Amino acid sequence: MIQILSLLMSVSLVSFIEYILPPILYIIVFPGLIVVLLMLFFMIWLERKVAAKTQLRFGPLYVSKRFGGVIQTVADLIRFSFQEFIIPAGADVFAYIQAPGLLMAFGLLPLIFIPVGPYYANIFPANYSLLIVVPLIIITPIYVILLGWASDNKFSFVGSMREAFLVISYEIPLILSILSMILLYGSVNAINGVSFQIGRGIPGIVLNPIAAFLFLVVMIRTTGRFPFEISEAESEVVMGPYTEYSALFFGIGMSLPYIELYSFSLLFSVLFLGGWWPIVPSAAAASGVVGGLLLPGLVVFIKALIVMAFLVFLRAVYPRYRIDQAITVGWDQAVYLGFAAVALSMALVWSGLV
Amino acid sequence: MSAPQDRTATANLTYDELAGLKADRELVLLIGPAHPGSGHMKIKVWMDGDIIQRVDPDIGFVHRTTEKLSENRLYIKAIPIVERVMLPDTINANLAYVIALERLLGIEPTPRAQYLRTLTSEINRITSHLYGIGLYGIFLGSSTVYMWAFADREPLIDLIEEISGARITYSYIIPGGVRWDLPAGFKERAETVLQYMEARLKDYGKIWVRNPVVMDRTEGVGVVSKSDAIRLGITGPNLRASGVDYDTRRAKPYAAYPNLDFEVPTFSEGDCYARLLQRVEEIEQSIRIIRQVLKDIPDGRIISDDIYSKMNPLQKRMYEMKHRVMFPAYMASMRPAAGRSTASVEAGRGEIFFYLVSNGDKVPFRFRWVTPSFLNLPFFTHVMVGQHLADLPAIYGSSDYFPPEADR
Amino acid sequence: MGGGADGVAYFGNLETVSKKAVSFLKKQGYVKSMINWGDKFSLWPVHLMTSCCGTEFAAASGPRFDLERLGFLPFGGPRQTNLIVIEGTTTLKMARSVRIVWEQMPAPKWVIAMGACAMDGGIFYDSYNTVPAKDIVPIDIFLAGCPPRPEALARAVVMLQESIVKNRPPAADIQVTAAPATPGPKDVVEAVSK
Amino acid sequence: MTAASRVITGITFTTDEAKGIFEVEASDGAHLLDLATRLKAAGFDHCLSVTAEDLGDRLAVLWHISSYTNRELSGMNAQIRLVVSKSDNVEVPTLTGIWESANFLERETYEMFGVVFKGHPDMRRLLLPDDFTGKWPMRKDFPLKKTPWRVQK
Repeated sequence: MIQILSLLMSVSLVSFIEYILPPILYIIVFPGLIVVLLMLFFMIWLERKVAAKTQLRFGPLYVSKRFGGVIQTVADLIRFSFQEFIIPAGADVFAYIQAPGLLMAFGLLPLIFIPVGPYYANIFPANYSLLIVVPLIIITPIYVILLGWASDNKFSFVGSMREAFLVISYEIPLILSILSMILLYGSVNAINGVSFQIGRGIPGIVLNPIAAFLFLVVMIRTTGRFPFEISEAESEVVMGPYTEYSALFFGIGMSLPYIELYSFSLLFSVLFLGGWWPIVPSAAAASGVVGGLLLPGLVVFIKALIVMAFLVFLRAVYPRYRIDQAITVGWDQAVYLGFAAVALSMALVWSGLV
Repeated sequence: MSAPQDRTATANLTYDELAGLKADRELVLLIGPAHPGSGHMKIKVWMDGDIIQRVDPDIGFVHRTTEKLSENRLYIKAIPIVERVMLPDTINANLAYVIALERLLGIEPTPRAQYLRTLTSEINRITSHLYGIGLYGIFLGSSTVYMWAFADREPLIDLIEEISGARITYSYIIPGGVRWDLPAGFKERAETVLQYMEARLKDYGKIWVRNPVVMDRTEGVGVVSKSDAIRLGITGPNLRASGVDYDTRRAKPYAAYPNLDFEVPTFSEGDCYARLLQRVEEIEQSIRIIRQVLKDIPDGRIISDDIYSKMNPLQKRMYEMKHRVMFPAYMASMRPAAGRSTASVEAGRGEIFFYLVSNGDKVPFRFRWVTPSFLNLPFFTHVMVGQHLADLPAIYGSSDYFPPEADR
Repeated sequence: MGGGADGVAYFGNLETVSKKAVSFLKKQGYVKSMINWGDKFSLWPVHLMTSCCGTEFAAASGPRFDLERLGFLPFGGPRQTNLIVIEGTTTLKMARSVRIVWEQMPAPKWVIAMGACAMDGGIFYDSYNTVPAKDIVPIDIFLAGCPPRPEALARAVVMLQESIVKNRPPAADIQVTAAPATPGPKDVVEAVSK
Repeated sequence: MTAASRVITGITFTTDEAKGIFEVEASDGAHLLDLATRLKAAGFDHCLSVTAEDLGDRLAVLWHISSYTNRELSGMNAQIRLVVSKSDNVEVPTLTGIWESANFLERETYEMFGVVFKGHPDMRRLLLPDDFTGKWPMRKDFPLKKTPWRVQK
């Protein structure tokens, strides 16, 4: 508080707006809440539409016929918002109500620490961004387990247990994959990683394809895409942890995987797809909001959209794995791949090739 | 896990007592009937961790008492009833009942009617197998296969609709023959559909049958050995996937099958993947049979002389004009001589068994039928034990169990 | 802690507050029409196959008929859905499940009785094990046919959508009387003699 | 009716091939078990149907059997028939020990006809609800009338 007051006294109003605006822009508008919401609507619609096209049919259409039913998710959201909210008799009420909110909060938190432009360093402490993002990404499943525990439903419980097992088995591959990129870029600052890629002119996916592949697999697993849609497997455990949730809380629960998908995809495009390349802002432009945040951010966002579209398309191709098979992959092949990725990075760094 | 009372109840127990509590490890799941992976039945599953210890299928949710109803209705009125029980597979239910009835009546259908029966039965077998493959897709989480299978059922349903005039419930086969002749140009249209089906089977191979995830999920899961299959009385494609070379079309010949050249595919593995391949192979064989039937179909009447002579002049004229059998009044007042008969027919899911008893009345004295899904019930009690919970839908889907058919 | 008994969460009486807020919102005309629009294009039927019309229901969500065009998405759990399609006969065993699932669903909820059996028994009218669907749950749309073609189901869904837009409330709950659930010969004789 | 007879491993079947009837009659429970054992040894390896017929004052219990492996026998739907006097709970020996596939079929016959199969591992209702109060719906004295039914919530 004192800091802000002293700041107010020391700087003029214009420079104060310049100081306060970018963080608000970053959190509220882009890549924050508003874009997340729009992305959510678009992605859920795209998933249904892409699957429908693969399956020789139309998918959502009549809700807005001219635009291919693109506002279908809005209709679903309105319906969910005004439906009766049921708390099951056996549920632990406090946990039952707070879990979806916390889930949403922790799902959105990693977005703050993923830089989408060079200007980002001016707003937030970016020096340790990767170190902060990884635990934040891993923390959300704890609240998924809380959902299942609070619901007092056997299918929720089984689904939560599945989620717990899977999270544990895919943590090491995720950390190894990011570690190999940290080794390669020589920094835990993601902005430095992007500068590294732009400077060498080679994206991370070419430098270390093993780590990229591994990250992709962990991304599919964590966001519950096919073939790893195991904790919500409909024909086995109904809706998994979300079985008892109705109305808006179910909407929150179901949108969480897409938010996770969004933060993972942003991270993927920053780490492996060259970030805001080909837009390379000059030093002067990089200190401005438009040149340093919005334009590079748009590029990252488009790259992330392509990654997300690829991942939602997997639904149309693959059935789901059994849980023990998925766990075996996580503890066995994925860990070895992770070590291979680290070894590759070390070899590249030591040999001085990059 | 659940309510606070439970925790206080176990709070006074010692560690040993807690460790000895089987409830710690054991979980009883009630799956169904409003569960996405259950169909019209309740499956009670006792689990130790993730491993299924015991399964008790609670069926009868669609028990519509067809035997009792048929024993109180005219003979001809049992045809719609048996059809509605086996909705993906109506022609075969219809055929099995009519064969049993014809044996009671002592009527022999004409050769052309026999070929038409075979034709519709095989088209229906393909739609039934596609239905099974599609639902298997849902059980394993692939909605694409479900949609594709239901899309590819439609041209075949159109074909049979063209012959019989109905979409699902045809009531096409009547004692002495069939009700409609082939429409003009049917053979060419059927050939188009068959070629389309063959092309689609290759697509299924790409996305479903040789999909690595499907193979991981199904190979070595739910294995039924040859001796077990015989001991448990499993029937149909599931039996043949376990290596038993038995097909009712061969063993108890009916319709035009003795004149046709076809193979009975078998697999020796007996796992879910073999049962999936078995259905795909049987679709190929059915396509082969349909081609032969369309090539070899003899000319002549589609209704036997016994029934034709009982038609009135208007009906006879209608038959000559449109090659269509209007129901003769005789059908409504059939009184077979006292006696008994049995009939077996190979339906899409296995052998339908009929046992009819007449005491000379206008309604059957005893109407007994056993459907293939009912005979496949041991899949729940025997095959699922020792598998993972996630294998339950995999085995269920591979057995192509259809609850309304089992409950009758 | 206990759930439904007092319904008190830690920040005031959540249930009353939310109910008041929702009822206030629902009284506003434009909000009401927006809710109706949302309900219209978001009819999710619960996965409850009561009988053999389920095959035609499945075909209706298949590619040729594709009811997802209307926002009609078959879904697994009852808590997230708002529509029951009773597909054909309901037997004594299934009737209880239908009632339980109907009560599990959040309001507002609708019911389509599909097929002749769900209307008055169809060809199984005098069976000893069936119950007419109208005696179990309140029904909004009756759909004739045995089984109805998928187009007919599409028509029923469109009719339901129209009635939602016209602001008709879902059918009121029926009184489920505690008559003998499974009459044996004695009950039948008594019923007939009356 | 052209009834003939056919002999398989010393057991004489009453046969009507045109109607697909191959019947052997058991005189009592012990004879039934003996017959079943011999038929199993002859190659009849599975049970197609278990049912009963209401003959007024008696019940005829029927086991339909066939063969998957023996080519000669697989064309037959053979039936074993045991006639017992009718009462509320008729008792006959179970054949699940010989043909395991008779398990569910015998349970169905129990709930439909009131035939209790002695020695059956799991003699419970199968298709009807547990609280179904009517007795033995498939017997002829169970009337079939439309009644105004309600379901209890």
